[in-house]
Amino acid sequence: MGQKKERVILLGNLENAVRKVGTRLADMRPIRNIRNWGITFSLWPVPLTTACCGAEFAATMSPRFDMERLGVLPMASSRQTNVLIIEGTLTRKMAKAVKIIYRQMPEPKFVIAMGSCAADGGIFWNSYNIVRPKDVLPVDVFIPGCPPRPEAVIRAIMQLQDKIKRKLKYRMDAKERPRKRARRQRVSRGV
Amino acid sequence: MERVLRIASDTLKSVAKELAAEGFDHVKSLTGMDRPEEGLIELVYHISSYLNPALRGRIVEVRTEVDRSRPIINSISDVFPSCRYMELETRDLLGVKFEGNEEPDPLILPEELKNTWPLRKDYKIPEEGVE
Amino acid sequence: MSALVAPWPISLILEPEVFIPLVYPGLVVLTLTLLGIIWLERKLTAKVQRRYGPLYVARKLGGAAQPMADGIKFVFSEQIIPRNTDKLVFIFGPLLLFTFSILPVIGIPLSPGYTAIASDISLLIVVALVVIAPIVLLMVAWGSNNKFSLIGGLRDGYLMISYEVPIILSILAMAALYNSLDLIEIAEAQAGTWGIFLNPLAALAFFAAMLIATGRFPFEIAEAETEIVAGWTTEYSSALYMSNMGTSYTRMYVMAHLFTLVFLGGWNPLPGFLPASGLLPGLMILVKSLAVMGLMVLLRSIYPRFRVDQGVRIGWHKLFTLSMAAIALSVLLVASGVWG
Amino acid sequence: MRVKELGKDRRAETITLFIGPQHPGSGHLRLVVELDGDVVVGIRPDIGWVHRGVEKIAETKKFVQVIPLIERPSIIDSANMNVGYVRAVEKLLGVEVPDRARYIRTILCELNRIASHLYGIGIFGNMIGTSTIFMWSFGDREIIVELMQELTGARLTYSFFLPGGVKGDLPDGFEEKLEKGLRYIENRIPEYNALFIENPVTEDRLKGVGVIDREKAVQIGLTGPNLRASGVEYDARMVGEYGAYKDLGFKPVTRPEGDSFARLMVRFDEIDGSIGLIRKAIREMPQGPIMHERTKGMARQVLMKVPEGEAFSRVECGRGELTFFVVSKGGDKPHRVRMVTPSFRNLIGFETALVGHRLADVPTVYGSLDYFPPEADR
Repeated sequence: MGQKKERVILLGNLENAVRKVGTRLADMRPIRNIRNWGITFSLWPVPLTTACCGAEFAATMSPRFDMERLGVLPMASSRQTNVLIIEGTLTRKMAKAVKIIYRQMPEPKFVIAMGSCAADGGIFWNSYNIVRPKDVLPVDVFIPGCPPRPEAVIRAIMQLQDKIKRKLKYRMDAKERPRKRARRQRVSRGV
Repeated sequence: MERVLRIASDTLKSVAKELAAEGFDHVKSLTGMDRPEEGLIELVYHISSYLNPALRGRIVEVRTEVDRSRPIINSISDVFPSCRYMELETRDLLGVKFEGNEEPDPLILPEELKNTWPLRKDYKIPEEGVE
Repeated sequence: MSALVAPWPISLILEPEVFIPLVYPGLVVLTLTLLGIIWLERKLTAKVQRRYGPLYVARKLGGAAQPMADGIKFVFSEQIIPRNTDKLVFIFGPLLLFTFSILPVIGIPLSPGYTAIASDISLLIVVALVVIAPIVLLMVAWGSNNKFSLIGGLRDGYLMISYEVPIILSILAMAALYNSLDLIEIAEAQAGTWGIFLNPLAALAFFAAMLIATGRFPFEIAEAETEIVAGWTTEYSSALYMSNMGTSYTRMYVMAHLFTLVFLGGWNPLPGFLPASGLLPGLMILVKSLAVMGLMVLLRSIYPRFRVDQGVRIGWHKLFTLSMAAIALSVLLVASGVWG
Repeated sequence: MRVKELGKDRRAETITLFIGPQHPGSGHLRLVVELDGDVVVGIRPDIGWVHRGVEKIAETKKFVQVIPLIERPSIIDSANMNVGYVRAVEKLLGVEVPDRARYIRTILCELNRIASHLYGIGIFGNMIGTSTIFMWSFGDREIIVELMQELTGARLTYSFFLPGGVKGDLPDGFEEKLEKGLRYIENRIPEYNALFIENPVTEDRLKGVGVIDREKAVQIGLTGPNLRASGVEYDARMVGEYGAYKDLGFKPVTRPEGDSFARLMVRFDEIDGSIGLIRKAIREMPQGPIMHERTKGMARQVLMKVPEGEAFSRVECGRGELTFFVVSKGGDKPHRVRMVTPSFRNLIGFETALVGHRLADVPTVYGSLDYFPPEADR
């Protein structure tokens, strides 16, 4: 396989040009609105449970809270999803997996950090085996609570929808993702 | 805990076999306790029975000690397979080597913490409160 | 229609050779039906599960715009082509697959005389085109270079050999009954009694084989989520995934049409306000096919899924026997003179 | 139904599949599955994805502060985790729990067991592909969660039991609500029967899959419903070290088959059993104090110094037997807290149950063991 010449569908700069034109087009007014509307109501999370908040996340999918009302549908493979919900504590071992999963997801993608542990360690703040998600990923919305109630999860999703509607910059691929974004996150307060 | 057996670490296996012959069939818990001031790691096995109704309510506590600088002991996971993962966990967290029950990869610790033993008392983590 | 001379673009579109592949049962109605059926699937499942399902995306329509939003999301998301894949297969495979899965619609007539390919073996053409797609699917699964994809593709391959035989045998049973392989003649022959009442065994075998062929519950084996992630489509993202998803629903759409024509009387019985020729009898076909599709997607909320060995066993043990019995029943009906 | 002949020849080419940690059928666990064709010839669970060092952190907290901490590993079954730890501390303190408190503990523990079993059944349903069962059981679980919230004030993490008793008495009108909720759950069970248990596909998928026979189950030390599904009549509640089980005349449920179906049915039967226990506990509940005199009040709880000693306690959680071994050196912080959780003990069941089955049975057995990774990893 190593000897094989790589086949490229669009050659050389043509591919780059298409990407640029595509990005430009997708950011123009009517297209942008349609695009943002689509993404807003189609947030598909990755089936990744990092810790015990997954129990409340599952409850959010249950008939009483029914996340699917908002268009949230957990999907099988990370390639087909666009929201990564960190459900609780992120351990060292899991953080590596989370990084890989985040890279597998297609742009535009969003991260919700659920629970006190995902915000700043929570009850496990002095554990030897945890990392803060904000050090690993650019988090869009934090949900406080240990564990957060399902209503809080729904609120976070609505906040994320709000954020997408107002200021989503479109990127066609993940090559030059600004590191600064990690610092610009907003902490959601209160439920 | 009407029955506590304090034994030397090299007799562990024969004691386990005797207990198994008596009708005790599974290990409920394996606790490792670090005692740095004495240079020892104490291992406490809680062994009980599922099948024998007379022994159900009873738990035998088997206590043994290994040297902290050279913590090696015989595994009893061939007598009681139920303590296989407990031994591996104790190996990860306290650094006790169980001969006869060895796996190359750590069971529950990540790779980068492979040769640190968090449950030993000299492994400090931050505490709450003002210092 | 003869009194009114339509301008040429409209009359061109109304020609069966154009209308059938492009409008109905071709692309336009297919797309709309897919959007509808995905919404219906989610809504029906939600109903059984005592919740709302998609709602806020279009509140007044009960969330009917949900598949549209998902589609737009997919169009605007990044197309990932993993480094280790066979790029050519990875990109063109899904497109080829979609093409092959939509091809059989050209053989579907809308009324006597209104058909894109006037042939007296149109039934065979449709069935032959239906069974090409799984071969392309295997190719796509291989091209993804992912173990889960490969297992999914292989599962689909295994199932293919077990559902094709019952499909063809039960179709043969009906063909023997109607003494024809022409879909128009078959549909016309059901003006009195529908095929499903004449030979329920064949209908049952065909319906079950259809479930296996389209990967519906309880035979959602090739895409079994909790076992092999998304099966053969695990590595796909964005528009290509949408195409893959569309493929699986398109297969369902085509099979439902075939079922309607062979077992549910096609456009019969025609209500009085519809003309007996032209393209309008197609409405009846559409309504019936939608009902069949609705039933197929409803099964999602009722059944768990089978294992692959059980699926194959059902194909060979149960459905094969059932379809052979259906042939025997047909022969008996014809030979005894009860029918035909 | 095992395909043993195929599984023998290891020289044949095998595929190694990594299932998890991001996989719809894995949860926070990785199963390294070795496949020969479609048959599992080897499986190794790779755990530790949620290992947060509860035992170490417990050494830095006061005795009463440890309670919320040890609840976190099994958040869906926190009352039972709580009671295990509290029993150990009570043994160290040498306090006896007042009768009324014992009954309240029993009620909350059994409610939590129902919730935990419904959770497990839901996940199980999802694993074998019926999302309806997932939705139904999670929806019905909300009823129980709501009842527990009424009693304790929290949805999942109650911290309701303190050394020496319970935090509060039953609120006004709780009995009626409880009865209503229990009746609802009872009425729902036939619907589960119709859609799930008597579904022919379910039977085909579960019967004869993942069999662990009686001797093997004892040998590998399975626990909880999984053990009882193999025909072993053992339940930590039988021993009667905690709660009011001795007074209520508790009888464990067993099934002889030891396959996935039996494990599912034991859970359904235990829901029935728990409902009966709760009703009986409500009827027979005595009046009286709910907290021991020596540990009454916030100040006594927080400043509690526990005499030097060691205590071992065992309780029955939703997933099996939980043991605590608490060592105190006479201070206000525990010297060592050792918890061996039921999921950790059930972990060994994967290997026993799965080798020789097909890939599609991996989620089935996973779901039937009701394995909850955070609980195992702590």
